[in-house]
Amino acid sequence: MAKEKTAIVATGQTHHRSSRLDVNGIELIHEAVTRCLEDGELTIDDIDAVVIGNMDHFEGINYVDTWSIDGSGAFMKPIIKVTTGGTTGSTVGHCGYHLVASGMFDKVLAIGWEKNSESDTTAAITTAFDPIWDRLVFAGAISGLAVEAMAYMVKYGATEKDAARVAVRDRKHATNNPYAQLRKEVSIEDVMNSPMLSDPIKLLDVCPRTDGACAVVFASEQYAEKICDRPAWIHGISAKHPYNYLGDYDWEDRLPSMQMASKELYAKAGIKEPLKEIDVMELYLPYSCAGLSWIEALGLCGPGQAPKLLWDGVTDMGGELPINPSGGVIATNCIGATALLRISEAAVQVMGRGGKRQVPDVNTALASGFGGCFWSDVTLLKSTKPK
Amino acid sequence: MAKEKTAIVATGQTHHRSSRLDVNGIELIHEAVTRCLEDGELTIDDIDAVVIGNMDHFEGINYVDTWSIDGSGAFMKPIIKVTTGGTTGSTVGHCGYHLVASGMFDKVLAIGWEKNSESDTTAAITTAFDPIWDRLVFAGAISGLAVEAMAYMVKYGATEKDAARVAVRDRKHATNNPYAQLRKEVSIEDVMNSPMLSDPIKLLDVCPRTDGACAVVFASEQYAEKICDRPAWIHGISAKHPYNYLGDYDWEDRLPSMQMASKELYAKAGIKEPLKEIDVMELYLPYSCAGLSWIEALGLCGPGQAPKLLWDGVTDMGGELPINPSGGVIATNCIGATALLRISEAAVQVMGRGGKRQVPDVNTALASGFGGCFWSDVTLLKSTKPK
Amino acid sequence: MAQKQQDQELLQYESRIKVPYTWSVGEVGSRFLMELKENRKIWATRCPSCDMVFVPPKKTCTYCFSDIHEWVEVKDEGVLQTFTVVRYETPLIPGKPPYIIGIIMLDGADTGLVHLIAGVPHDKVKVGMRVKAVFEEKRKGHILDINHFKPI
Amino acid sequence: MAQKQQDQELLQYESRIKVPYTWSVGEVGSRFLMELKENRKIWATRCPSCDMVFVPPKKTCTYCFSDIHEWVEVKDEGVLQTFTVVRYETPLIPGKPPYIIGIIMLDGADTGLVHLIAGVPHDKVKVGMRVKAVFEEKRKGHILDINHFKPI
Ligand SMILES: [Zn+2]
Ligand SMILES: [Zn+2]
Repeated sequence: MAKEKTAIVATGQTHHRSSRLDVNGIELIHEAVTRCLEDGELTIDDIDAVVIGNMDHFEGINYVDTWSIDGSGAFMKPIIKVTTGGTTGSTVGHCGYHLVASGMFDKVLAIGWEKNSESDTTAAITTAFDPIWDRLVFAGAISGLAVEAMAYMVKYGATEKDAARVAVRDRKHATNNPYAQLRKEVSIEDVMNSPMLSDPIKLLDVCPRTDGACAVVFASEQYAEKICDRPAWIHGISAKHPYNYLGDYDWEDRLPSMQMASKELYAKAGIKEPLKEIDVMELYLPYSCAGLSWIEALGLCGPGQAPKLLWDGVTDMGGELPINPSGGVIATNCIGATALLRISEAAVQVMGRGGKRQVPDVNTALASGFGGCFWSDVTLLKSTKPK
Repeated sequence: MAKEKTAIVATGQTHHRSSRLDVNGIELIHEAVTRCLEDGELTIDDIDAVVIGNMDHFEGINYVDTWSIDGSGAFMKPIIKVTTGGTTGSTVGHCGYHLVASGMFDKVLAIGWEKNSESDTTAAITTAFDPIWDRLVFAGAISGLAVEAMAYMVKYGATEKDAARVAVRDRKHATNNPYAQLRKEVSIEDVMNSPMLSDPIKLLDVCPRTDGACAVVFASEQYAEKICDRPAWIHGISAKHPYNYLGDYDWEDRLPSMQMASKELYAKAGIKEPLKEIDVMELYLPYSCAGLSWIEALGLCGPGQAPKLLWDGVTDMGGELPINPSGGVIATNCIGATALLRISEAAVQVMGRGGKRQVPDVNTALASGFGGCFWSDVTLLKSTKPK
Repeated sequence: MAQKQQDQELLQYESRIKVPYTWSVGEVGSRFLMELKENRKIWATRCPSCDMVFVPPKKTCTYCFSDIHEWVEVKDEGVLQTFTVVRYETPLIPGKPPYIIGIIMLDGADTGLVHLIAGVPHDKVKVGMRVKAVFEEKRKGHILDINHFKPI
Repeated sequence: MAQKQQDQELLQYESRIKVPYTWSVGEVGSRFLMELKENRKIWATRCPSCDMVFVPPKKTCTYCFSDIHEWVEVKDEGVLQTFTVVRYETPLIPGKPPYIIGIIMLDGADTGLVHLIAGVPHDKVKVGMRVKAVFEEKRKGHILDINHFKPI
């Protein structure tokens, strides 16, 4: 399916905040787009097509693609809107990639955004459950995540403290990221003492609500190196959305969709030992316990071994495989942008443009997206061109 | 952009009704998909990828792509959901076309559907207007269309009776279509005597609300003729969505987006005299007056000359260029399916599978989509393979 | 709610999605609305590249993607480009039908404004007639601080 | 609502989108809900090809796209696969927090059922415990005709 070698050549993002009253959604998008074009020394005339995404019911806007053209610059350009819930940002990224890799366009602008301050996120998320069966009982995202954490902890004996270690890492990393919303270190005790929301998830275990946007330019081989001296080449993507109802999920296993997606991705990219071969990961971890079971799903260690990896500092800045140098989702969660930010931040690491959050010598980076009913999307980026 | 020659090789639709309480949305979709697969003597295993669309706020379902897999058969297949308002069905069709024409997939199932009985369409449509500026004043689709009809009638001296002639034609044609929702002939007097909704639009001038679905299979050259003995080859598409706010529209002209789209399409396909060269049209005419000004935009006649064309019977069955043999949108309007039905019905005409609604000897057919803020999509299909 | 089909009840599940929203108007839109409120004036922005005057104001030009910084006042009167008399009822609109919706091109503007037309019998409204804004006495920074436009 | 930024008021427009919905349950789902209502029984459908037993019932198999016609009764008790004690408040859920949400694999079913767990102190709920449906006295053909599941 991928005919053209494709790379990310420019990225841009807003300074993320809980509420940006000074701009409407269109103007927020414009900030990320402008920064992205500046990063690539491009103008809007260089862009052949645009893909945009958010969770449109969060803002109650139903024609986001056309509604946002003053922000995206897409007036009379080909534009497509995609929305897949939490995975929206990775779907946007994968769509942008496909639009170039298929040979349709040479330079595609991919935009993810959310203005979470504009609605009650819990009310809006609840409408994503099936109205007859699941919506009456489940409300919002947290309880759906909590049941997964509970199943993992019971099966593998992981503790709330182990999970807290993930929150401590991500929140510490966020202090290096000038764009992050929450930039305050917390201790294990702080996390443990924060209010319980839905057992075993506490307030400091979970992501905030954010106003923010992210933009990325994908370019074909013909243009990539002209625009960027060290492009982040896409070496593979995989998207697995195997569930629909919570009742269909396999509680005995650790994020099967991520196991399927990463296995497929590693096979495509020839990766045998992800912990050794990948230099940095930007993972969509909406709550701390995901930072345990999901990295097992990614094959970084065996079942139940993630807590040790965490406590050993393997995933910290300076460790063997730093995870979320940006601070991740627990620090910033403008939902439709969140998974695109993972791809964007992975690209920033490959390009070497990470500033204080840069991991040294990144050649290979992995980004993930998460959403809906335990779905996973993954993207692998490298500094070298695919064969 | 189009590398692979692409054809429609199978179509299917539900029997459309105002309310289908015996099925939920997923099961409704399943009916159209099953009929489409049967039409092409295909199984779901033959399908490489799926594109689906509806106006998701009409049903309050936010993950239509995954939610509907039991209906679409897309479990673990590549699937994308697209939504662009009234044009959703043509966007679905164009997306399905691009997925084959780009070389990404060989056989793509495109699905449009709506269960309009599940919500208050006017309330839901209103949320498609910008919340700060337009939503407070405009409500629903009818008043937005009425202002366009008013401007055309005033400028060109067309009358409500001229418009009624369009409704009479489409409602008569619908009696030939076993799938149509409204299959009852009406007279000019019936239309003129029906209640005024929003000057100059009366009840019998406008489309109903419908529960229904439509499915189409697009196939590459390698497969098309194996699946279908007379495939409907796509010779060109064009989508023009130039407006966003009603205030930006050019009331002095007749549907500029359709003028732009058809001009581009005719240039691609080498069509000089559309009235002579095209054998049948399936047009998204949501209200009768559109059947006047929009066929002028399509270049069938000069400004203000459409009423004469209508009264002369040129667009009736048996006329030089029959429009809407299916009965069109005024007879059936399952919104997310509506514009895909136009493409599907155009394909049916090219394939010669129209039964009582078949126009003899169709080699060239045009389908249109309409939506949002006076947007137009067009698709040209022929019985001959593109060069 | 249930409907019988042969011997099978067909259920419908009735509900109502209620989601509260607080849309950010943003700096540019807020300035426009505050001018309505405080000064009964209608301000627009003008694109430095293509000279388009936008009402409501835009921060970026739709047509050339230029940043817009210049504000210009437009008149509170203009030409009625088109209209309709809405005669159907919907719970979403302030006021009972029949009422008139119009598109007004204000003097000095390049984009039309969607608003209500009143103070005139329904059969006297004409495309091309001049209309003028009628402001609310109590204004709150809202597009409906203009109650309607009336013919002049 | 307004917030001051330097000398500029920043407005927000507050509203609420209320759209009424009537979702069709369909023949298959209606039969399931009517069995809850009339007979306090939980029925499922079984795929003829892959033998999966679906609760709630499906008309088509997710996994192999087969049409499903066979109905089988499953037990009103089963195993609690996982759960959480919800402690945050939201207007959308019946009942005040804290309350327990669980996923129950009913005996005879192959898919879990999302439902409420009650009749047990919060610190006594355990993954793997057996639970049984407690039906409402007045039932209306609704998933909440089962009030909750209680440990047995
Ligand atoms: Zn300009
Ligand atoms: Zn099966």
